[in-house]
Amino acid sequence: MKIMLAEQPFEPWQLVAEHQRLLDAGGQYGAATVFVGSMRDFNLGDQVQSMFLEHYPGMTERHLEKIAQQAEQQWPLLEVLICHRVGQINPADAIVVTAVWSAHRGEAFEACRYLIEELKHRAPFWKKEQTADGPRWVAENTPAE
Amino acid sequence: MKIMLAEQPFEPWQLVAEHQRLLDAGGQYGAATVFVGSMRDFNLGDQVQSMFLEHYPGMTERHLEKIAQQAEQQWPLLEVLICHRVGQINPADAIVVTAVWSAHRGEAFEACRYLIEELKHRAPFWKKEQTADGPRWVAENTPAE
Amino acid sequence: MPITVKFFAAMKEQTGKDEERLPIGSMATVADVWKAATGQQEMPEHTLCARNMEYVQPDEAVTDGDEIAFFPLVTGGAL
Amino acid sequence: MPITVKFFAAMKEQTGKDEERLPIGSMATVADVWKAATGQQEMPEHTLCARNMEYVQPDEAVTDGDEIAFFPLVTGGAL
Repeated sequence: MKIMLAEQPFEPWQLVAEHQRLLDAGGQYGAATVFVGSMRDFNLGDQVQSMFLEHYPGMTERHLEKIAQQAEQQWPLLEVLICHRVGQINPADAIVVTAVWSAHRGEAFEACRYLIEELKHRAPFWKKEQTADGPRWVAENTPAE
Repeated sequence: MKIMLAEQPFEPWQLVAEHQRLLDAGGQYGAATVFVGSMRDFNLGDQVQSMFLEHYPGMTERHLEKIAQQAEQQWPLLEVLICHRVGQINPADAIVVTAVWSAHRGEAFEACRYLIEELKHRAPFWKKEQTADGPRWVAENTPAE
Repeated sequence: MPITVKFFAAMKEQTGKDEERLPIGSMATVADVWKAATGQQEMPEHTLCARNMEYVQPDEAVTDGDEIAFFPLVTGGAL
Repeated sequence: MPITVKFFAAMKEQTGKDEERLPIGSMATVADVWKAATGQQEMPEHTLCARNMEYVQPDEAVTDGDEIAFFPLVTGGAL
Protein backbone atom coordinates (compact mmCIF):
# COMPACT_ATOMS: atom_id res chain seq x y z
CA MET A 1 0.00 0.00 0.00
CA LYS A 2 1.21 3.47 -0.81
CA ILE A 3 -0.45 6.76 0.22
CA MET A 4 0.89 10.09 -1.01
CA LEU A 5 -0.04 13.75 -0.72
CA ALA A 6 1.42 15.90 -3.51
CA GLU A 7 2.07 19.61 -3.05
CA GLN A 8 3.13 19.96 -6.68
CA PRO A 9 1.62 18.87 -10.01
CA PHE A 10 2.24 15.22 -10.81
CA GLU A 11 1.82 13.02 -13.88
CA PRO A 12 -0.67 10.37 -12.76
CA TRP A 13 0.05 7.72 -15.42
CA GLN A 14 3.78 7.95 -14.85
CA LEU A 15 3.20 7.57 -11.11
CA VAL A 16 1.14 4.44 -11.71
CA ALA A 17 3.72 3.05 -14.16
CA GLU A 18 6.56 3.63 -11.72
CA HIS A 19 4.68 2.11 -8.85
CA GLN A 20 3.83 -0.95 -10.92
CA ARG A 21 7.49 -1.41 -11.83
CA LEU A 22 8.33 -1.60 -8.13
CA LEU A 23 5.75 -4.31 -7.50
CA ASP A 24 7.43 -7.66 -7.23
CA ALA A 25 4.29 -9.26 -8.60
CA GLY A 26 4.59 -9.45 -12.39
CA GLY A 27 2.53 -12.41 -13.59
CA GLN A 28 0.37 -12.34 -10.44
CA TYR A 29 -1.90 -9.42 -11.17
CA GLY A 30 -4.17 -9.99 -14.10
CA ALA A 31 -6.01 -6.75 -13.46
CA ALA A 32 -5.24 -3.14 -12.67
CA THR A 33 -7.94 -0.48 -12.42
CA VAL A 34 -6.99 3.16 -12.11
CA PHE A 35 -9.11 6.21 -11.57
CA VAL A 36 -7.73 9.70 -12.15
CA GLY A 37 -9.73 12.73 -11.10
CA SER A 38 -8.66 15.98 -12.75
CA MET A 39 -9.64 19.57 -12.23
CA ARG A 40 -12.40 20.76 -14.52
CA ASP A 41 -12.55 24.36 -15.68
CA PHE A 42 -16.29 24.43 -15.10
CA ASN A 43 -18.35 23.73 -11.96
CA LEU A 44 -21.88 24.57 -10.81
CA GLY A 45 -22.45 26.62 -13.96
CA ASP A 46 -19.35 28.79 -13.63
CA GLN A 47 -15.94 28.96 -15.22
CA VAL A 48 -13.36 28.07 -12.58
CA GLN A 49 -9.93 29.67 -12.90
CA SER A 50 -8.13 27.75 -10.18
CA MET A 51 -8.75 26.03 -6.91
CA PHE A 52 -7.16 25.73 -3.52
CA LEU A 53 -7.47 22.34 -1.87
CA GLU A 54 -7.11 22.65 1.89
CA HIS A 55 -6.56 19.54 4.00
CA TYR A 56 -5.91 18.51 7.58
CA PRO A 57 -2.28 17.37 7.69
CA GLY A 58 -2.00 14.14 9.64
CA MET A 59 -5.71 13.33 9.67
CA THR A 60 -5.83 13.24 5.87
CA GLU A 61 -3.04 10.70 5.53
CA ARG A 62 -4.51 8.63 8.35
CA HIS A 63 -7.91 8.48 6.68
CA LEU A 64 -6.50 7.65 3.27
CA GLU A 65 -4.61 4.77 4.87
CA LYS A 66 -7.72 3.59 6.64
CA ILE A 67 -9.73 3.63 3.41
CA ALA A 68 -7.01 1.63 1.65
CA GLN A 69 -6.87 -0.87 4.51
CA GLN A 70 -10.62 -1.35 4.41
CA ALA A 71 -10.46 -2.03 0.68
CA GLU A 72 -7.71 -4.59 1.28
CA GLN A 73 -9.85 -6.30 3.89
CA GLN A 74 -12.90 -6.39 1.65
CA TRP A 75 -11.27 -7.67 -1.56
CA PRO A 76 -8.23 -9.85 -2.34
CA LEU A 77 -5.96 -7.09 -3.62
CA LEU A 78 -2.26 -7.25 -4.43
CA GLU A 79 -1.63 -3.52 -4.14
CA VAL A 80 -3.32 -0.17 -3.55
CA LEU A 81 -1.95 3.25 -4.47
CA ILE A 82 -3.56 6.59 -3.61
CA CYS A 83 -2.05 9.96 -4.47
CA HIS A 84 -3.88 13.22 -3.74
CA ARG A 85 -2.90 16.76 -4.68
CA VAL A 86 -3.23 19.53 -2.08
CA GLY A 87 -2.80 23.30 -2.30
CA GLN A 88 -3.09 25.45 -5.41
CA ILE A 89 -4.47 23.53 -8.42
CA ASN A 90 -5.09 24.61 -12.01
CA PRO A 91 -7.62 23.29 -14.55
CA ALA A 92 -6.59 19.99 -16.16
CA ASP A 93 -4.23 19.18 -13.26
CA ALA A 94 -4.60 15.72 -11.78
CA ILE A 95 -6.14 15.94 -8.31
CA VAL A 96 -6.39 12.31 -7.26
CA VAL A 97 -5.30 8.86 -8.38
CA THR A 98 -6.66 5.63 -6.96
CA ALA A 99 -5.10 2.46 -8.33
CA VAL A 100 -5.69 -1.19 -7.50
CA TRP A 101 -3.87 -4.33 -8.64
CA SER A 102 -5.48 -7.76 -8.24
CA ALA A 103 -5.75 -11.19 -9.83
CA HIS A 104 -9.16 -10.59 -11.43
CA ARG A 105 -11.01 -7.66 -12.90
CA GLY A 106 -14.14 -7.73 -10.74
CA GLU A 107 -12.36 -6.92 -7.49
CA ALA A 108 -10.11 -4.36 -9.19
CA PHE A 109 -13.10 -2.35 -10.44
CA GLU A 110 -15.05 -2.60 -7.20
CA ALA A 111 -12.15 -1.71 -4.93
CA CYS A 112 -11.04 1.20 -7.12
CA ARG A 113 -14.55 2.63 -7.08
CA TYR A 114 -14.80 2.09 -3.33
CA LEU A 115 -11.57 4.03 -2.76
CA ILE A 116 -12.70 7.12 -4.63
CA GLU A 117 -16.20 7.14 -3.13
CA GLU A 118 -14.93 6.75 0.43
CA LEU A 119 -12.22 9.30 -0.19
CA LYS A 120 -14.71 11.88 -1.39
CA HIS A 121 -17.02 11.33 1.56
CA ARG A 122 -14.61 10.83 4.44
CA ALA A 123 -11.20 12.35 3.77
CA PRO A 124 -10.71 15.87 5.15
CA PHE A 125 -10.26 17.93 1.98
CA TRP A 126 -12.00 21.22 1.21
CA LYS A 127 -12.17 22.93 -2.15
CA LYS A 128 -12.09 26.69 -2.59
CA GLU A 129 -12.70 27.70 -6.18
CA GLN A 130 -11.54 30.91 -7.80
CA THR A 131 -14.20 32.21 -10.22
CA ALA A 132 -14.75 35.52 -12.01
CA ASP A 133 -16.98 36.50 -9.07
CA GLY A 134 -14.23 35.81 -6.55
CA PRO A 135 -13.38 32.84 -4.35
CA ARG A 136 -15.98 30.42 -3.00
CA TRP A 137 -15.91 27.32 -0.85
CA VAL A 138 -17.55 24.33 -2.49
CA ALA A 139 -20.39 23.51 -0.15
CA GLU A 140 -20.42 19.72 -0.11
CA ASN A 141 -19.25 16.79 -2.06
CA THR A 142 -20.94 16.00 -5.36
CA PRO A 143 -22.97 12.81 -5.51
CA ALA A 144 -21.59 10.03 -7.70
CA GLU A 145 -23.03 10.56 -11.15
CA MET B 1 -12.17 7.09 -30.20
CA LYS B 2 -9.03 5.07 -30.80
CA ILE B 3 -8.82 1.29 -31.36
CA MET B 4 -5.46 -0.45 -31.64
CA LEU B 5 -4.17 -3.99 -32.04
CA ALA B 6 -0.56 -4.43 -30.90
CA GLU B 7 1.67 -7.16 -32.31
CA GLN B 8 4.47 -6.21 -29.92
CA PRO B 9 4.66 -5.54 -26.15
CA PHE B 10 3.45 -2.09 -25.18
CA GLU B 11 3.59 0.02 -22.02
CA PRO B 12 -0.07 0.59 -21.15
CA TRP B 13 0.33 3.61 -18.85
CA GLN B 14 2.54 5.38 -21.34
CA LEU B 15 -0.01 4.71 -24.06
CA VAL B 16 -2.76 6.22 -21.90
CA ALA B 17 -0.58 9.22 -20.99
CA GLU B 18 0.27 9.89 -24.64
CA HIS B 19 -3.31 9.55 -25.73
CA GLN B 20 -4.45 11.94 -23.02
CA ARG B 21 -1.87 14.51 -24.14
CA LEU B 22 -3.41 14.46 -27.63
CA LEU B 23 -6.91 15.12 -26.25
CA ASP B 24 -7.84 18.73 -26.79
CA ALA B 25 -9.99 18.54 -23.69
CA GLY B 26 -7.89 19.53 -20.67
CA GLY B 27 -10.23 20.99 -18.07
CA GLN B 28 -13.23 19.19 -19.53
CA TYR B 29 -12.69 15.68 -18.25
CA GLY B 30 -12.93 15.41 -14.51
CA ALA B 31 -12.62 11.65 -14.65
CA ALA B 32 -10.54 8.99 -16.34
CA THR B 33 -10.92 5.30 -15.60
CA VAL B 34 -8.45 2.82 -17.03
CA PHE B 35 -8.41 -0.94 -16.89
CA VAL B 36 -5.27 -2.90 -17.77
CA GLY B 37 -5.42 -6.66 -18.12
CA SER B 38 -2.06 -8.39 -17.90
CA MET B 39 -0.97 -11.96 -18.47
CA ARG B 40 -0.88 -14.05 -15.33
CA ASP B 41 1.63 -16.86 -14.93
CA PHE B 42 -1.05 -19.09 -13.44
CA ASN B 43 -4.42 -20.22 -14.82
CA LEU B 44 -6.82 -23.08 -14.05
CA GLY B 45 -4.38 -24.48 -11.50
CA ASP B 46 -1.35 -24.59 -13.80
CA GLN B 47 1.77 -22.54 -14.33
CA VAL B 48 1.55 -20.88 -17.73
CA GLN B 49 4.81 -20.19 -19.56
CA SER B 50 3.46 -18.12 -22.42
CA MET B 51 0.35 -17.67 -24.49
CA PHE B 52 -0.59 -17.16 -28.09
CA LEU B 53 -3.54 -14.88 -28.69
CA GLU B 54 -5.13 -15.60 -32.05
CA HIS B 55 -7.63 -13.17 -33.53
CA TYR B 56 -9.69 -12.62 -36.67
CA PRO B 57 -8.05 -9.69 -38.47
CA GLY B 58 -10.70 -7.27 -39.67
CA MET B 59 -13.52 -8.67 -37.59
CA THR B 60 -11.65 -7.99 -34.36
CA GLU B 61 -11.11 -4.30 -35.12
CA ARG B 62 -14.68 -3.96 -36.31
CA HIS B 63 -16.06 -5.42 -33.08
CA LEU B 64 -13.81 -3.34 -30.84
CA GLU B 65 -15.04 -0.24 -32.67
CA LYS B 66 -18.63 -1.34 -32.27
CA ILE B 67 -18.18 -1.89 -28.54
CA ALA B 68 -16.61 1.56 -28.15
CA GLN B 69 -19.44 3.15 -30.15
CA GLN B 70 -22.04 1.46 -27.99
CA ALA B 71 -20.35 2.80 -24.85
CA GLU B 72 -20.32 6.28 -26.36
CA GLN B 73 -24.03 6.02 -27.07
CA GLN B 74 -24.82 4.79 -23.58
CA TRP B 75 -22.81 7.31 -21.54
CA PRO B 76 -21.67 10.91 -22.11
CA LEU B 77 -18.00 10.16 -22.77
CA LEU B 78 -15.31 12.51 -24.01
CA GLU B 79 -12.98 9.78 -25.28
CA VAL B 80 -12.50 6.01 -25.46
CA LEU B 81 -9.23 4.15 -26.04
CA ILE B 82 -8.87 0.40 -26.51
CA CYS B 83 -5.57 -1.34 -27.20
CA HIS B 84 -5.31 -5.14 -27.41
CA ARG B 85 -2.22 -7.31 -27.81
CA VAL B 86 -2.28 -10.20 -30.25
CA GLY B 87 0.21 -12.98 -30.98
CA GLN B 88 2.86 -14.33 -28.63
CA ILE B 89 2.51 -12.98 -25.07
CA ASN B 90 4.61 -13.57 -21.96
CA PRO B 91 3.61 -13.44 -18.28
CA ALA B 92 3.29 -9.88 -16.91
CA ASP B 93 2.83 -8.45 -20.41
CA ALA B 94 -0.13 -6.12 -20.81
CA ILE B 95 -2.84 -7.77 -22.92
CA VAL B 96 -5.56 -5.16 -23.00
CA VAL B 97 -6.19 -1.55 -22.03
CA THR B 98 -9.62 0.06 -21.90
CA ALA B 99 -9.65 3.75 -21.04
CA VAL B 100 -12.50 6.24 -20.74
CA TRP B 101 -12.47 10.00 -20.20
CA SER B 102 -15.62 11.82 -19.07
CA ALA B 103 -16.86 14.73 -16.99
CA HIS B 104 -17.87 12.64 -13.98
CA ARG B 105 -16.63 9.50 -12.29
CA GLY B 106 -19.83 7.42 -12.43
CA GLU B 107 -19.96 7.17 -16.19
CA ALA B 108 -16.19 6.66 -16.42
CA PHE B 109 -16.33 3.59 -14.18
CA GLU B 110 -19.43 2.13 -15.78
CA ALA B 111 -18.28 2.60 -19.35
CA CYS B 112 -14.79 1.24 -18.65
CA ARG B 113 -16.26 -1.87 -17.08
CA TYR B 114 -18.70 -2.25 -19.96
CA LEU B 115 -15.87 -2.12 -22.49
CA ILE B 116 -13.87 -4.91 -20.91
CA GLU B 117 -16.90 -7.15 -20.30
CA GLU B 118 -18.19 -6.77 -23.86
CA LEU B 119 -14.72 -7.22 -25.25
CA LYS B 120 -14.24 -10.49 -23.41
CA HIS B 121 -17.59 -11.84 -24.51
CA ARG B 122 -17.86 -10.62 -28.08
CA ALA B 123 -14.48 -9.86 -29.62
CA PRO B 124 -12.93 -12.70 -31.64
CA PHE B 125 -9.82 -13.55 -29.61
CA TRP B 126 -8.70 -17.05 -28.64
CA LYS B 127 -6.07 -17.92 -26.07
CA LYS B 128 -3.69 -20.84 -26.43
CA GLU B 129 -1.63 -21.35 -23.30
CA GLN B 130 1.77 -23.01 -23.15
CA THR B 131 2.06 -25.08 -19.96
CA ALA B 132 4.52 -27.75 -18.78
CA ASP B 133 2.07 -30.33 -20.21
CA GLY B 134 2.11 -28.69 -23.62
CA PRO B 135 -0.17 -26.23 -25.38
CA ARG B 136 -3.90 -25.95 -24.67
CA TRP B 137 -6.70 -23.79 -25.95
CA VAL B 138 -8.56 -21.99 -23.19
CA ALA B 139 -12.08 -23.30 -23.48
CA GLU B 140 -14.21 -20.26 -22.84
CA ASN B 141 -14.10 -16.87 -21.31
CA THR B 142 -13.90 -16.54 -17.56
CA PRO B 143 -16.89 -15.03 -15.82
CA ALA B 144 -16.37 -11.64 -14.21
CA GLU B 145 -15.15 -12.29 -10.70
CA MET C 1 -16.88 -14.77 -57.10
CA PRO C 2 -16.09 -17.69 -54.81
CA ILE C 3 -16.94 -17.87 -51.13
CA THR C 4 -13.99 -17.42 -48.74
CA VAL C 5 -14.08 -19.78 -45.76
CA LYS C 6 -11.94 -19.23 -42.65
CA PHE C 7 -11.34 -21.34 -39.56
CA PHE C 8 -9.82 -20.06 -36.33
CA ALA C 9 -8.23 -21.40 -33.17
CA ALA C 10 -9.12 -24.98 -32.13
CA MET C 11 -11.44 -25.24 -35.15
CA LYS C 12 -8.52 -24.67 -37.47
CA GLU C 13 -6.66 -27.56 -35.84
CA GLN C 14 -9.69 -29.85 -35.74
CA THR C 15 -10.56 -29.37 -39.40
CA GLY C 16 -6.97 -29.12 -40.57
CA LYS C 17 -8.05 -26.09 -42.58
CA ASP C 18 -7.13 -22.43 -42.38
CA GLU C 19 -8.68 -20.60 -45.31
CA GLU C 20 -10.07 -21.69 -48.62
CA ARG C 21 -12.20 -20.54 -51.51
CA LEU C 22 -15.19 -22.47 -52.77
CA PRO C 23 -17.52 -21.85 -55.69
CA ILE C 24 -20.98 -21.19 -54.28
CA GLY C 25 -22.53 -24.05 -56.30
CA SER C 26 -25.67 -25.20 -54.52
CA MET C 27 -24.72 -23.77 -51.09
CA ALA C 28 -27.59 -21.73 -49.65
CA THR C 29 -26.68 -21.23 -45.97
CA VAL C 30 -23.67 -20.89 -43.68
CA ALA C 31 -24.27 -24.49 -42.56
CA ASP C 32 -23.96 -25.60 -46.19
CA VAL C 33 -20.60 -23.82 -46.39
CA TRP C 34 -19.40 -25.73 -43.34
CA LYS C 35 -20.39 -29.05 -44.89
CA ALA C 36 -18.81 -28.27 -48.23
CA ALA C 37 -15.57 -27.02 -46.67
CA THR C 38 -15.17 -29.89 -44.21
CA GLY C 39 -16.37 -32.74 -46.42
CA GLN C 40 -19.82 -33.16 -44.85
CA GLN C 41 -18.63 -33.23 -41.21
CA GLU C 42 -21.18 -32.26 -38.54
CA MET C 43 -20.63 -28.80 -37.14
CA PRO C 44 -19.46 -29.18 -33.51
CA GLU C 45 -21.72 -27.80 -30.79
CA HIS C 46 -20.96 -24.19 -29.81
CA THR C 47 -19.37 -23.38 -33.16
CA LEU C 48 -19.65 -19.66 -33.80
CA CYS C 49 -20.28 -18.50 -37.34
CA ALA C 50 -19.59 -15.14 -38.95
CA ARG C 51 -20.70 -13.86 -42.34
CA ASN C 52 -18.73 -10.89 -43.60
CA MET C 53 -17.35 -10.40 -40.08
CA GLU C 54 -20.72 -10.29 -38.32
CA TYR C 55 -21.95 -13.06 -36.02
CA VAL C 56 -24.76 -15.08 -37.68
CA GLN C 57 -26.66 -18.30 -37.13
CA PRO C 58 -25.88 -21.39 -39.27
CA ASP C 59 -29.14 -20.95 -41.20
CA GLU C 60 -28.07 -17.50 -42.45
CA ALA C 61 -28.21 -17.27 -46.26
CA VAL C 62 -24.96 -16.86 -48.18
CA THR C 63 -24.30 -15.10 -51.47
CA ASP C 64 -21.44 -15.02 -53.92
CA GLY C 65 -18.31 -13.32 -52.61
CA ASP C 66 -19.17 -13.76 -48.93
CA GLU C 67 -16.49 -14.33 -46.29
CA ILE C 68 -17.70 -17.06 -43.93
CA ALA C 69 -15.79 -17.90 -40.74
CA PHE C 70 -16.08 -20.66 -38.15
CA PHE C 71 -14.57 -20.55 -34.69
CA PRO C 72 -15.00 -21.68 -31.08
CA LEU C 73 -16.26 -19.49 -28.24
CA VAL C 74 -14.10 -16.45 -27.82
CA THR C 75 -11.79 -16.29 -24.81
CA GLY C 76 -11.02 -12.61 -24.59
CA GLY C 77 -8.00 -10.94 -23.19
CA ALA C 78 -6.55 -11.04 -19.74
CA LEU C 79 -7.59 -11.68 -16.21
CA MET D 1 -0.88 19.85 28.70
CA PRO D 2 -3.24 22.25 26.91
CA ILE D 3 -5.82 21.28 24.36
CA THR D 4 -4.95 22.13 20.75
CA VAL D 5 -7.90 23.48 18.76
CA LYS D 6 -7.87 23.67 14.95
CA PHE D 7 -10.29 25.18 12.46
CA PHE D 8 -10.34 24.39 8.75
CA ALA D 9 -11.73 25.83 5.52
CA ALA D 10 -14.84 28.03 5.78
CA MET D 11 -14.88 27.49 9.56
CA LYS D 12 -11.47 29.08 9.84
CA GLU D 13 -12.76 32.16 8.02
CA GLN D 14 -16.02 32.29 9.97
CA THR D 15 -14.36 32.08 13.38
CA GLY D 16 -11.31 34.08 12.38
CA LYS D 17 -9.26 31.39 14.06
CA ASP D 18 -6.74 28.92 12.77
CA GLU D 19 -5.14 27.09 15.67
CA GLU D 20 -4.89 27.78 19.34
CA ARG D 21 -4.06 26.15 22.65
CA LEU D 22 -6.40 26.26 25.62
CA PRO D 23 -6.01 24.96 29.16
CA ILE D 24 -8.59 22.24 29.67
CA GLY D 25 -10.08 24.03 32.69
CA SER D 26 -13.69 22.89 33.09
CA MET D 27 -14.11 21.67 29.49
CA ALA D 28 -15.57 18.17 29.45
CA THR D 29 -16.66 17.64 25.83
CA VAL D 30 -15.76 18.63 22.30
CA ALA D 31 -18.74 21.03 22.34
CA ASP D 32 -17.24 22.74 25.38
CA VAL D 33 -13.99 23.20 23.46
CA TRP D 34 -15.91 24.88 20.61
CA LYS D 35 -17.57 27.29 23.04
CA ALA D 36 -14.35 28.14 24.85
CA ALA D 37 -12.42 28.67 21.62
CA THR D 38 -15.07 30.77 19.89
CA GLY D 39 -16.24 32.81 22.86
CA GLN D 40 -19.51 30.94 23.49
CA GLN D 41 -20.72 31.00 19.85
CA GLU D 42 -23.23 28.33 18.81
CA MET D 43 -21.69 25.56 16.72
CA PRO D 44 -23.09 25.88 13.15
CA GLU D 45 -25.20 23.02 11.86
CA HIS D 46 -23.23 20.34 9.97
CA THR D 47 -19.98 21.18 11.74
CA LEU D 48 -17.74 18.13 11.75
CA CYS D 49 -15.62 17.46 14.81
CA ALA D 50 -12.44 15.42 15.16
CA ARG D 51 -10.65 14.36 18.33
CA ASN D 52 -7.07 13.29 17.79
CA MET D 53 -7.78 13.04 14.06
CA GLU D 54 -10.82 10.76 14.35
CA TYR D 55 -14.35 11.90 13.61
CA VAL D 56 -16.39 12.25 16.82
CA GLN D 57 -19.70 13.70 17.97
CA PRO D 58 -19.80 17.02 19.86
CA ASP D 59 -20.62 15.19 23.11
CA GLU D 60 -17.34 13.22 22.97
CA ALA D 61 -15.30 13.61 26.15
CA VAL D 62 -11.95 15.41 25.96
CA THR D 63 -8.81 14.95 28.00
CA ASP D 64 -5.63 16.92 28.51
CA GLY D 65 -3.38 17.06 25.47
CA ASP D 66 -6.13 16.29 22.94
CA GLU D 67 -6.13 17.79 19.47
CA ILE D 68 -9.68 18.92 18.65
CA ALA D 69 -10.62 20.11 15.15
CA PHE D 70 -13.71 21.73 13.66
CA PHE D 71 -14.51 21.86 9.96
CA PRO D 72 -17.34 21.89 7.40
CA LEU D 73 -18.44 18.92 5.30
CA VAL D 74 -15.57 17.57 3.26
CA THR D 75 -15.60 18.21 -0.47
CA GLY D 76 -13.19 15.60 -1.73
CA GLY D 77 -11.04 15.66 -4.78
CA ALA D 78 -12.01 15.94 -8.40
CA LEU D 79 -14.92 15.33 -10.64
